[in-house]
Amino acid sequence: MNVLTNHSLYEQAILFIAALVVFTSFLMLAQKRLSSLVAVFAWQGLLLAATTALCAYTQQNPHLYTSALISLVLKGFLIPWMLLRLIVKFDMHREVESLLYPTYVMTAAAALVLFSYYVVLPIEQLSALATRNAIAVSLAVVLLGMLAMVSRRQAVAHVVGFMSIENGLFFAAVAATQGMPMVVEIGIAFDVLVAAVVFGVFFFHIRESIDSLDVDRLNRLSEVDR
Amino acid sequence: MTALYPVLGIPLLGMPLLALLGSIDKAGKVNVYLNGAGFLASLWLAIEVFNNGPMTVAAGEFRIDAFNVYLVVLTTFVGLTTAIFSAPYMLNETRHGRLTPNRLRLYHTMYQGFMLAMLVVLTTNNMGVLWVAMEGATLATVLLVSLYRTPESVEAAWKYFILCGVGIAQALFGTVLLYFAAGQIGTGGLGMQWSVLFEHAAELNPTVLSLAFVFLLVGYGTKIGLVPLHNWLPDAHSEGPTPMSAILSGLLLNDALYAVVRCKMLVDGSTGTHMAGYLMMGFGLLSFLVAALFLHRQRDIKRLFSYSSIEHMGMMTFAFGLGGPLATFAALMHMTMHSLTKSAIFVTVGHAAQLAKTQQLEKIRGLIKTQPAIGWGLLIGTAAIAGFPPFGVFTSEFLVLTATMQQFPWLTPLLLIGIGIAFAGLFRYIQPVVYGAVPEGQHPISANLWPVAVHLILVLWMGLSIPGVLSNWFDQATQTIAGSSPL
Amino acid sequence: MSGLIALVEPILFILAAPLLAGWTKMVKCRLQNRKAPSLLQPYRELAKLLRKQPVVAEQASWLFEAAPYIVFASAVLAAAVVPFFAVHLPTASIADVIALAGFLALGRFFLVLAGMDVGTAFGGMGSSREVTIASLSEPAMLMAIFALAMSANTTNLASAIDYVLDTGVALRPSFVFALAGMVLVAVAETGRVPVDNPATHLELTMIHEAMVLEYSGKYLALIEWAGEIRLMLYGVLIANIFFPWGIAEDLSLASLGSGLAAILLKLFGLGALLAAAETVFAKMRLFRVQEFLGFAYLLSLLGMLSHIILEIGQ
Amino acid sequence: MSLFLAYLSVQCALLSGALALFSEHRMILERAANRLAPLAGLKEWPARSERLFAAPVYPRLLQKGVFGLLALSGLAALIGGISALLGQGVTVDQLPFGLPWLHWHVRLDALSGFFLLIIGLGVIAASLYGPGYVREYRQTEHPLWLLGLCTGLFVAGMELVLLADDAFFFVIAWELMSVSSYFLVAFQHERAANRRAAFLYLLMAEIGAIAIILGFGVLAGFAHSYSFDVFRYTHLTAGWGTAAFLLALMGFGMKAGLVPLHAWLPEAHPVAPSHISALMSGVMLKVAIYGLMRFGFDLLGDVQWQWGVAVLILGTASAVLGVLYAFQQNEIKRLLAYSSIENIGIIAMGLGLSMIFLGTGHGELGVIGLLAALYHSLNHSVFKNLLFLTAGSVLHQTHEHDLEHLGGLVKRMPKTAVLALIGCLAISALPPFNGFVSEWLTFQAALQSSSLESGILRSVIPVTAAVLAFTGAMAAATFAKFYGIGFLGLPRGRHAARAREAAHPGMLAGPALLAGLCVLLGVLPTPIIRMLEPVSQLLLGQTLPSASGEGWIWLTPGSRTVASYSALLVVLGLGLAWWTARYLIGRLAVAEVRRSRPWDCGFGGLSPRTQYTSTAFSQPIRRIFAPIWAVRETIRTGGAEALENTPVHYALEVEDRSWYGLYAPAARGVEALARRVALIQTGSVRLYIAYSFFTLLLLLGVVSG
Repeated sequence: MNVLTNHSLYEQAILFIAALVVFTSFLMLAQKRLSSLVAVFAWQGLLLAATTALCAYTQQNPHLYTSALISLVLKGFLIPWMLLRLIVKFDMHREVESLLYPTYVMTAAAALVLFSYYVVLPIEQLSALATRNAIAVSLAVVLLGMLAMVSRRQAVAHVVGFMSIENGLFFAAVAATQGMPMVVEIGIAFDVLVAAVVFGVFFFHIRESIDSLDVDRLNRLSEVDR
Repeated sequence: MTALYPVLGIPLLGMPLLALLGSIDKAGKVNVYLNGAGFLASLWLAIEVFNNGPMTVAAGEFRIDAFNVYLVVLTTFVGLTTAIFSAPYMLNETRHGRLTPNRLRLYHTMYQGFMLAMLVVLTTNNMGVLWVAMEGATLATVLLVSLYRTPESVEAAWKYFILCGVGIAQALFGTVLLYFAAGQIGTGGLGMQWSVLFEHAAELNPTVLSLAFVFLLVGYGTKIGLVPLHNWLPDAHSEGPTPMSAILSGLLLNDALYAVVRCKMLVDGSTGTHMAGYLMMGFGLLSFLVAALFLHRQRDIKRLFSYSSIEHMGMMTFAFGLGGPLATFAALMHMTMHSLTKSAIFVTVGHAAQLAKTQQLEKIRGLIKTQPAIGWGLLIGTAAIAGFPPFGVFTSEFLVLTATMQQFPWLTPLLLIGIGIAFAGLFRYIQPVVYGAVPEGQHPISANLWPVAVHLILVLWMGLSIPGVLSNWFDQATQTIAGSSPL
Repeated sequence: MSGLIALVEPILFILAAPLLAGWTKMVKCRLQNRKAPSLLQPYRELAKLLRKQPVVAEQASWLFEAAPYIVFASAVLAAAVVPFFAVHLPTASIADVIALAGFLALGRFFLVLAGMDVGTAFGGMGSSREVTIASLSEPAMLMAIFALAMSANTTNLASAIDYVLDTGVALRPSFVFALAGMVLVAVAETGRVPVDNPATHLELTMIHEAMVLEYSGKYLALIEWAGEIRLMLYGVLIANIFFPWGIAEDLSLASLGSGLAAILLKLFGLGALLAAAETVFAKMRLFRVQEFLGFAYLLSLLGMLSHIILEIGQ
Repeated sequence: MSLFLAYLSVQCALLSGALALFSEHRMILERAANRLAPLAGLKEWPARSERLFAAPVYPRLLQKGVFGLLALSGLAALIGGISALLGQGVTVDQLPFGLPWLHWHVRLDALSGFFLLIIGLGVIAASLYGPGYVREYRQTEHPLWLLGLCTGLFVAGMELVLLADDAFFFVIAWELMSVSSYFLVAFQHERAANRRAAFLYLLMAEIGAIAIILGFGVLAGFAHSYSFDVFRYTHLTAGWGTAAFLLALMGFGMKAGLVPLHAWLPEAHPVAPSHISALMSGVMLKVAIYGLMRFGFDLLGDVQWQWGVAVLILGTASAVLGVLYAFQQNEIKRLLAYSSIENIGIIAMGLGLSMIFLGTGHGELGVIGLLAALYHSLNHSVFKNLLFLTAGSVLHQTHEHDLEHLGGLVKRMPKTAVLALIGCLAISALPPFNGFVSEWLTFQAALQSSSLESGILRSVIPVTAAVLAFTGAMAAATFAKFYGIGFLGLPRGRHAARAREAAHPGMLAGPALLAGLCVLLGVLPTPIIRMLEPVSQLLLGQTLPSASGEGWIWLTPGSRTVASYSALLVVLGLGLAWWTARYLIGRLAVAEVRRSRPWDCGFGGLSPRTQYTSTAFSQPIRRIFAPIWAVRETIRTGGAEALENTPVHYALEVEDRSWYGLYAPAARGVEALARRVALIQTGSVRLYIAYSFFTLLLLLGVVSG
């Protein structure tokens, strides 16, 4: 049975964008330059906003428009802009981070996507919504975000990974459940904003204390005999 | 008009107030008064609930029952006593030049912010709001961890932030899944409300809920400090200012566990299996044993006690996972006892570190000779937390043990070995700290030990005999969670 | 009548004790081709000591002067509860054989303390060696007694002797082993060659004599006498437990008389054997004594085990 | 009535502790009084209180009150215990403490009554002795309030253990006893050795308590209740019963100091203040024995003979190793502590025999073993208290705890010396003192093994009896050394030479009371045995009528033909012989005693330094049984010249083998495990995220798999 034929154009669009979101996550894993990493992240935010808007349109759900707006402003522009500014300020925009075992990471990422699909499989049978595949996609984005954090050493990359996890969550909320109650969404958005600010503050602190943003050098608090 | 409004309103107003006043010398006092008012309000709330039973406020967005109201009282109480301790302590720190007035302002503001977040976590009926508030609590405390701006504290704060952030994100995924499951049965916008979910628990899809529980457990479990998600905890506890360690250990961990238990209730209702319980037992036991071993490798006094927190949280998680009225009762009691005792210990530890001018265990010596109140406070507190009767910690541990003995006899030796190892780990370090001769340059300081005395006396009292009101309360909470009563 | 016997028996016992010592010495001298002192020499020595002025070290405490009396009294008490020439000694039930060991231990305890009281090196050395030997010999002795007590199912001496008399002559392995063990213990406990030599005052070898080196006069007399009683006691024990035949089983004068004669005869025999053994063997080094006593313990243990393994099923 | 007295005793002990606390921190009391008095309507109180609190007699009154109340507590316990023993009834009660559905159950029966009596005796002696002993702490900075408070709690804890009738309350009381005595052990915490001892003590108390809790847990698992009453009627399967018993044996054995669980005992007992050491050694160990009896005989029931064998073997090992170690000690209180292990071993032997007989269906023989164990518990508490108190006096007057520096005290402290001598005689199991009676009973129990069917048991038990004989002889040797080196001879040190009799009358009265009891219990065993009958009735369901069947002066456990002992006649006989000898010699020997210098082989120069030392005294045994100890002997000579007189330095360390065999490996194991586990805390935040990541993946896999 062809899945696509059963869906309306909009739904096909949503699924297409979902695929793009996963793709951006893959891209993030592969970016060596911080500035292009942030750019990819911004693209992910824009795609997210687009999905939300599409959902709002298909389901005639006005409050999803608000969510779309929030994510557009926050994820698409504000946070990437803040991060870029910091990168420039710290003079890291030209820095190239050597990735650890890029092939393995990519293979693992592919496996994670499969794994998410496998985990979500029992749920797939439940949902009548066309967006049911969204759960698998968002889980994949979350896991890829974590993988990014595990595999990268730059604090900025960690923040981007963290934010991309949030994106995944947001995607799940929008696509699978037509958005959360408004109060929750605003709360989450607020938290993300504050978190971004706090991250910014921490960049300064970390740089002050270890003279770089390499998280592997944050290892004073260890209990292994040395 | 219910007492919930003042309970939440006071810290809400306290934040801007202290943001204005936070840097002055009297700010500590203001903080005490605010918390005192909050405590009185929470008592009022407790009486309301006690008289009228569970209640919902604000269109079902807040729900107070026996389970959370007692945690509310506990939270405001520990908040109050810690504030009493913190007022002179933080002033002392400022005088010694470890803090600037602006950071003091930040500290006081965030203290209220943290209290607000904690109280919202407890009282809200909305799983989403719960998540938001939990994240809020992280945000409020993360800057406090790095308050001293030492390289270690910055590192600790960063780890705290990243790990809890990632963890809590997973909890959000779990929450979304919950909402998704609720959407399947057509609860609409109310699908985030715990009471609605609980009511329809049996109809919710068990597969989705199991998946959701995994996310929620890993997410909130990070905040509880379950091994292997615990790594941030000792760092954050040891590097932040001591009052913060006291409330982190005494309150934040409890509230995260509270969230997990709420989720477990939903999952149990849906799946009808023990899956959630087994997961919690596994994590609990692992945390308990690993933390007990970690105790043997400590050099920092606050780190030592933060591992002890992990150990006790492990035991509570284990007990909640065990389920059944006896274990649940025990876990509830253990939550209370651990909060009271551990925050009392952190208070004494803070004083001890202040008078020895270091947190290193090897350098703090002869506390009893230097300042008997602090030395004895620490020693008795340690004895209490190590589970010596007649302190209440023993009572709850005993109940956990016997509940285990009845359901999983072969696990009891593990628990007991863990208790023994943990005990040895605590006392091998604390004993030389409190006993012995006074090293040079260690002088008494002005200290306010009333909070310690009050906490320990409460713990002792509850160990000897649980007051009727309290046991009723625990009993009601047990009925809410486990469905039957141990009485 | 029985009250009289209870009084007469111990008195006779005590009075006869130096005689056995004299006899042993006499036989030994003869065996070594020496001119023997009179049989009554021990009595003369006691009388001499009693008349002499005792010299007591100035740092000695009251215990030093009390100890000889306690040593003597405990020996006398031990003598009073051991059936000497009549089985049914009325005083015998005051104490069983374990209590008997206790009396001997009591005397030794005070002797050891007295040895340390003056604060000389000799005294301490003697005491130390004495307790060492005692701690090894006591279990061996009790083991031997237990072997017997378990067969007779009693620790009362009178009942045990009754039991042996009742069962008649039988070659019991347990008895043989126990007897051998008992003999070795008796040698050690009474301070005879090869464990100790009562006739030497050479510091490297002294045990018992080192302890009592400071004593003189009446105190020494009491201690010597107590020692003689102890020698006799072991003799009587061995004779009456393992070879009780001839002992007076009722209180008629005739049987009492024959009982007395029998026991004296047996004692003379044992004394001669002891003298012979002392002539044949040389004194051991102190640290060989453990082997000697270990052997005694082993024998007694074998006695008991053979009782359990070989005799109980029958 | 008896229960009331028991409560009274507990309350007095607690009050005494509270009073001690307040006597130091009078401010609290005064403030509280000033606050409360107006509330109670006493208007003119403040004025009055100032006068009262300013009075010079007031602080002294408080301090007197501490020990006065303690003595009252002891007296109440003594009388309560006796009346519980004689009353033969069982009193039960509930206290409104504890869990809402499980109040503290209280029960006083013959068994607890008997041990209450032991506590009472010990406490009375300690409270007579204490005031004089603690006086010197007043000059140092040691807080007396702590000592008084913890003593009160300690005594109360022990009494509550006896009264407890449910598992929960029992464990609370048990731990109260442990923790309060821990503070007493740590009382003089300046010395690192004391701290180490205290730590070890608390650690092992905790492990023991854990084992006990597990043991109760097994019972509770079957009974679905914590109440002892339910336990009594619950029947366990043989396997679980054995498991529970072994756990209890481990837990109680650890507290009682059975080898090899004894390591804490010789460390902890000596470092506490002496009257506390006396209570710990003399009384607390008996509470552990009580626990074992209560658990094994009463709660578990269905005694199996294999348990008895385990107890018997542990007891024998403790007895013989305890005494061998004791013999090698030079420190007086350490020596006494090791000797406690020996005596606990003897008690355990009696218990084990009793269990073997009971388990094989010879209940009437089991009674002998039980009586022996009970009687030895009483005796040991009396003479060990006595010895610790006299050792305390020596310590107090000389500040020397090393035998090598003592000596000559029989002249400097004559009264203490006499009391100590009685203690030494009693503990060496010499007739006619009390130690002999209980050992005699133990022997009698062992000799009954011929009525057993199993040949193995029949042969093993007499061997243990022979070991007991060895133990007795070694005990005599140990205490000959203790007394001979410590009290006799010439003073080996400055302090000993200047020692004086203790000034406080209580420091003689306490020991004197106990010494009197040593004699009394030794001379009149039969009435005491009669008194113990309710206990054996309670535990075994039968008594030993024949024990006193021949009248009160004869002790005949079986029948008169089997074994008999009459201590009273022994005393009379000894007295008669002594008197006669004295009289006759007084008639015969004419010469007066002459005092002179001792024989010095003609060389001269006898000095305290030429005396035999404690180390030398124990050398032959050390050499004979060398493998028992971890002996480190170092001899260092000064110069190399062969014919030069050079100082020789000799050092000897005799250490407990169990350290190297059991404790050190366990500690190392935990350390190594902790090191392994710590590898997860690397400090790398990426790794931490990876933990979270993989945990999530794993759980997801598990849940959906």
